[in-house]
Amino acid sequence: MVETAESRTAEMQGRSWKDRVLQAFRSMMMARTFEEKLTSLYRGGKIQGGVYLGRGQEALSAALAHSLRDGDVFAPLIRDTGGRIGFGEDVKDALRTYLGSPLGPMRARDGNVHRGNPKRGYLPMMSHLGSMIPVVNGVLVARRMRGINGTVGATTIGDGGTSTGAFHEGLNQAAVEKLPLVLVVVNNQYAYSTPTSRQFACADLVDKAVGYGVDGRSLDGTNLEKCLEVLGDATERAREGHGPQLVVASLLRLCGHGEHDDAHYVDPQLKASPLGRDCLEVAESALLEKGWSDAVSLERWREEMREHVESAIATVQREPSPDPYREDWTALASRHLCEPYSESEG
Amino acid sequence: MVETAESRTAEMQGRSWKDRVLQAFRSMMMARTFEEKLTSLYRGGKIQGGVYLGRGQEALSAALAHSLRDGDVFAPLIRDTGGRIGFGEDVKDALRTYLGSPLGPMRARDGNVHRGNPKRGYLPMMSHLGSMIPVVNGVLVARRMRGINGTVGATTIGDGGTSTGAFHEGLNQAAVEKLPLVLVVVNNQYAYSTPTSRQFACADLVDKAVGYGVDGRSLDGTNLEKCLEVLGDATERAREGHGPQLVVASLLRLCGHGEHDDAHYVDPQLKASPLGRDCLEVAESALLEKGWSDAVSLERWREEMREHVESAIATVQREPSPDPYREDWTALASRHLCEPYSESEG
Amino acid sequence: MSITYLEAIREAQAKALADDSRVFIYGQDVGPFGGAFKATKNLAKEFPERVWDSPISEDAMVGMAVGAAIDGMRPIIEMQFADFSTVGFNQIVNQAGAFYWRTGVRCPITIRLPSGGTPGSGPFHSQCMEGVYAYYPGLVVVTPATVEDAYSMLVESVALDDPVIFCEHKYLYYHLKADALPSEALPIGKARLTRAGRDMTIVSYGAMVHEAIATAETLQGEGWEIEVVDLRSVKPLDTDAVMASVARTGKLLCAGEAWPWGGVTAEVITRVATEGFALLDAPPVRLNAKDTPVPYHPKLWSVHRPTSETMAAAARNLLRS
Amino acid sequence: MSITYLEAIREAQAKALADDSRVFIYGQDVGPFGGAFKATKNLAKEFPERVWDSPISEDAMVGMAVGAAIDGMRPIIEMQFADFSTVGFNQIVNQAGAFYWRTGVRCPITIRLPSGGTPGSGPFHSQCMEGVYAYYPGLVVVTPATVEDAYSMLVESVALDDPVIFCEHKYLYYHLKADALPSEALPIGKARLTRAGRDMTIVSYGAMVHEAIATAETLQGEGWEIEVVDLRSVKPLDTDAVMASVARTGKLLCAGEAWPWGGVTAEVITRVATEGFALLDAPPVRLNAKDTPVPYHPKLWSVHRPTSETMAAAARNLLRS
Ligand SMILES: Cc1ncc(C[n+]2csc(CCOP(=O)(O)OP(=O)(O)O)c2C)c(N)n1
Ligand SMILES: Cc1ncc(C[n+]2csc(CCOP(=O)(O)OP(=O)(O)O)c2C)c(N)n1
Ligand SMILES: [Mg+2]
Ligand SMILES: [Mg+2]
Repeated sequence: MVETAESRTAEMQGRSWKDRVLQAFRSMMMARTFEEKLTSLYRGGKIQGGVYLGRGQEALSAALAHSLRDGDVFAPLIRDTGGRIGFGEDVKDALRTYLGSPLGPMRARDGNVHRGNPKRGYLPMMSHLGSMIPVVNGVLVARRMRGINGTVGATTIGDGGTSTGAFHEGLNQAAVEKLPLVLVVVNNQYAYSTPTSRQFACADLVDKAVGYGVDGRSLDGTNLEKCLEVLGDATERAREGHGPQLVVASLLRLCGHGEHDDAHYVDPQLKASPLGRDCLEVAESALLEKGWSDAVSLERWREEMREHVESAIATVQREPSPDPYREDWTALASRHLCEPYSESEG
Repeated sequence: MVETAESRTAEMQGRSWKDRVLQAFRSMMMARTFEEKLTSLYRGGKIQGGVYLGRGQEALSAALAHSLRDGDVFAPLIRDTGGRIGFGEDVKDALRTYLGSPLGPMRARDGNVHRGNPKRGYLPMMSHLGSMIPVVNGVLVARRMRGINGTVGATTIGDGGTSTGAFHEGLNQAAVEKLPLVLVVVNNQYAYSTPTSRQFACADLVDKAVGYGVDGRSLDGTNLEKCLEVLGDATERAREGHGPQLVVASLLRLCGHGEHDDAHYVDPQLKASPLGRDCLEVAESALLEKGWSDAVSLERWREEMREHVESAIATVQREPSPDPYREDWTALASRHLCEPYSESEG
Repeated sequence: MSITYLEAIREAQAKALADDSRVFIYGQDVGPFGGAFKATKNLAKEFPERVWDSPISEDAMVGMAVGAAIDGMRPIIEMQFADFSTVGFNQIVNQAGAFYWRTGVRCPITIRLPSGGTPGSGPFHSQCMEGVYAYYPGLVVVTPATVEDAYSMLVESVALDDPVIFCEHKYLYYHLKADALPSEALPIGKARLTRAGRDMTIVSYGAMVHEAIATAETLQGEGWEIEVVDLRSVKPLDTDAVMASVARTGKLLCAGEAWPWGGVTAEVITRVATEGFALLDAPPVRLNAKDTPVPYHPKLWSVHRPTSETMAAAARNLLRS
Repeated sequence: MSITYLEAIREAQAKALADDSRVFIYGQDVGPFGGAFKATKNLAKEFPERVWDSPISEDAMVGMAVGAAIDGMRPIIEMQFADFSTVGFNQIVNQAGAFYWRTGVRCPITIRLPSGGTPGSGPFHSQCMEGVYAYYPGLVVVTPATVEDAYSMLVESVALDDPVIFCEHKYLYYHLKADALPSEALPIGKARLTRAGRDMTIVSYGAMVHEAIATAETLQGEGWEIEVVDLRSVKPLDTDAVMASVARTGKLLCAGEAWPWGGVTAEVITRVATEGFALLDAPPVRLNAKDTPVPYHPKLWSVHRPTSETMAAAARNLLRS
């Protein structure tokens, strides 16, 4: 465990701690608000394909994004709505990807959680777990080769994702290259239905850090301020050249794997344990307790956010759907090398 | 580190420690003798394809095999000549695989280090590093499902091989299943020409054990008795149900990656360090010092082994080469599902 | 009683487990949860210790199956989606595929690949990999298109002494129903003449068989009699059945859901062109998906893969030629 | 001066590094050691910090290249053998191959695959994977058969804005020599008419081109004029050039070193059968390796893959038909 210091982190960012907490909190709240609408859309049959939520993981995810700076790289995973919003994603773009608007960043070609904007350092995940880690490494290598220093790359992986060869190769690669990678392992106790006992046998996933020769930190993922502290510290250490930072956060997924899943298999004892706390409620209580917000403001924010999401939905739902006959069916940037395959036109 | 006890290990095996050391030593000596002949054959152009030697690794490899019992499983890698011989491989079969005799276990279809006899628990490696680990796991799972207990599976991997996703998935799988796997990481300081600094960033590869939740041990791989002690203990712990055992042995490859490679890149400081000791010389000195053997016996053994290898070469060189026109070109056991592909007959 | 394609897969596994104690199932969420698609529902309860959850380690899943198989077991591996088998690719093609030829020791494993497109599945949950696996020696690759075949071919796959890539089509999981499980079945390696005809042959497999049947029905209304051949297994591929049909009709349209370069349709057309050239009255035609990743949006998707409409259009062109 | 195929690959990389600061090389032992085959000899010295050793992590090697490429670099990844790309398969086909279509962001990476058989290389150091990669959308797959092409196509590959699978043939590394590096070149996507003829076309690529040339020479002694087409790139595949040749000769033999199910030979024959049926005077013929792993023993190996002898035999049959 590396020492963290609230004051230091806040100072580094040149903003008051309270401001940072509030900012991250607002991303959390927006994420929750957005996801609740997504659920309604899903139940209303408005979304083709799956809906995967980050309920219960907003504090961690938002804190990660709010620990990053302009020019940093972020490769979120399926439960990172909080981080996506914290990293500056427009809710409309998120909706466009779910609803398949051709005006969205993935132009209806890819969907739901598979969205991003590489030009902005916001990498669109592919499905295969672990496979974004080396991609983040590659961006960091590119920066270093061009003499750009002080960029951090952040990405997340689930408890289940740690079992992939890609996780291992990616983290090891970052360690060998001493890259400024912040890898957040989100131990939400399940991979789909699979409990951690079927996924790994170490006492704590943070025990992996020493075997890669990287800094490791554990974290209560339900506590926003702790998340901001630890992740702020981890990103700064990475930025200062201390190599990859492995942060293991514990919490519980407060939803199904996807909205099709009732999560009946989740152990009630876990739900009742501190892991099962709702980070949003915890954060709200803390804000109220410290007097950094009050019930009226919270309700107003929530209402504003609801309206924002609803108006985004109204906008995106009016957008055209993609026209398959005008679609550009070319998988290569080198257009002259695309073959017509006229036989597939029928 | 787990406590080891010379007396306990010897007792368990029901043989005197001296006998065990001598037996393993003879496997080492045979391996060295055999490999020296292989080099001559290679230089004489008698071998098609590569020759990969285990020079400097005989103590470790032989000790591993001599820690196993009847019914155990062994999946050696390229530098495990000592272990192969210790596990009971006939030198003729090794030669047959190198020389491509159809009478060999791989029937000239596969070559050099890619040999084994699965029915005997001696698994033939495939090239892709790390890929034998889950196969050993599978044999152990099969045994467990059939109610066969007390079988151990042993395999080795290089420092370079630890960077593969397969290593990670395989070791993690064994840990989750709590399988009696003994995984020996042979840190011989190089992967082909690549030094360990480009391969991993942890202080010691044994630091990986805790991250998998398995027992870990370090080991001086140049010292036969230490190897027997530590590996004897590791196999027994695995056998007793304590799950996978990770053993990290340090030594130096005392040859090129293959016989085509002059290993000019090996750091002279490493060669001069204790890692660079020749385990065979170390073992001989120890035997002489303890009075467990004498110069005359050693020379006689060496001579007997040379003769044994030479007569094996004489036998195998007289064996027919494969007849491609009588070869059975069917990749499926279900012969009725093999297609003729008459077009490829020309 | 009515049984879906998906239920047939479950029933086949239940039967395999019940009939042979060497059979086990290993894969992500296949245990108590019963699998992402519920193809192993209740099996962990019925066969404790023989159906259990793996970590998210496709490479080790297949490697473990190989080890168990060469030691006498008959593992079934469920990939959560066919697309994820790319991370277990090496163990499938190089370890499992080569084992018998290298060693003479049998490696009976069945790898279930939930394959093919459904609306909204997108680039990484829709792929067809049968052509990739069929390229490799030592693998049997099957593509059941009916409820009955899903059942009987899975039972047979588990009984075979070789690695079988079982490409079950997700689009058929719930769409396809049968009255009962079959008691008799064509063996793996035999194609089925799904529909007899006279004017043209459509060779297909997997979900596309149903587009072919729909095409034949449409064209029947236009006065044509179309023969539909369901390959059932793509390696081995029943050249005789294809050739016999082309001999009757003289015209061949081969349709697959996979990408257009190579794959099953090219293999079929090449066999007919090389071995049955004289049977053809017109150039053979192939129909495949477009050469891009599989799109997420259902509107894009429905144009990306062949459908009975594009198939009928291609067939009309061919009939007129 | 005389330059080998292998040296041409080194020179192409040296040129790419010298001309474009975005280029770097990453792979096992490619740094100070200069690569298992010495294809990067001295490059780490000439271009410090732009040529370096990776861990044995094919998946992460390719993933890293993708990340660097989308951030503006032009990585070259060396696989130690093509066969080991199976463990980086997912990143190649699903990450690199799909990236541009999904995002509109270019992913210019070159993955060098030392491919194909040599005597004594055995099942895991001999494979041909061009057909597998060509199946996937978003990848360019090239197979240079000459010293000049090895050079110019590698230079062009690095300059392309897409992922290129560069299948360099190990058998040609030392066997093939040229007098000098080329100053002009055919672009990727164009096949070469290696030898003009009249009686038959042999379409081939990679090391098989030289067996085809030898076949043509043998048959010339028997009075036949054989045209040899070198595909150079298999995706895209220059259908026009193939068709033009078949239009001249009426007879097509397509030969590849890969396994017999599917792959390049099936794709070529299917294109000719579907689009150039009327050009054919006789059924097309394909010639491939046998459907088993590649054998270790040179005697087995030399029968496993096509050679100029088996090719000549197949050609004579076809000429007589
Ligand atoms: C390589 C791979 N195998 C399987 C899957 C299918 N899959 C998607 S999410 C998931 C569970 C992931 O669990 P975890 O990593 O713990 O993340 P969580 O969903 O809990 O956030 C699985 C198995 C996948 N995406 N990638
Ligand atoms: C997945 C994979 N990539 C590359 C190779 C090529 N290769 C064969 S041996 C070797 C070096 C292995 O180094 P290490 O694991 O340290 O074992 P050592 O040779 O030192 O015993 C490499 C890169 C391989 N066999 N497998
Ligand atoms: Mg999880
Ligand atoms: Mg090594």
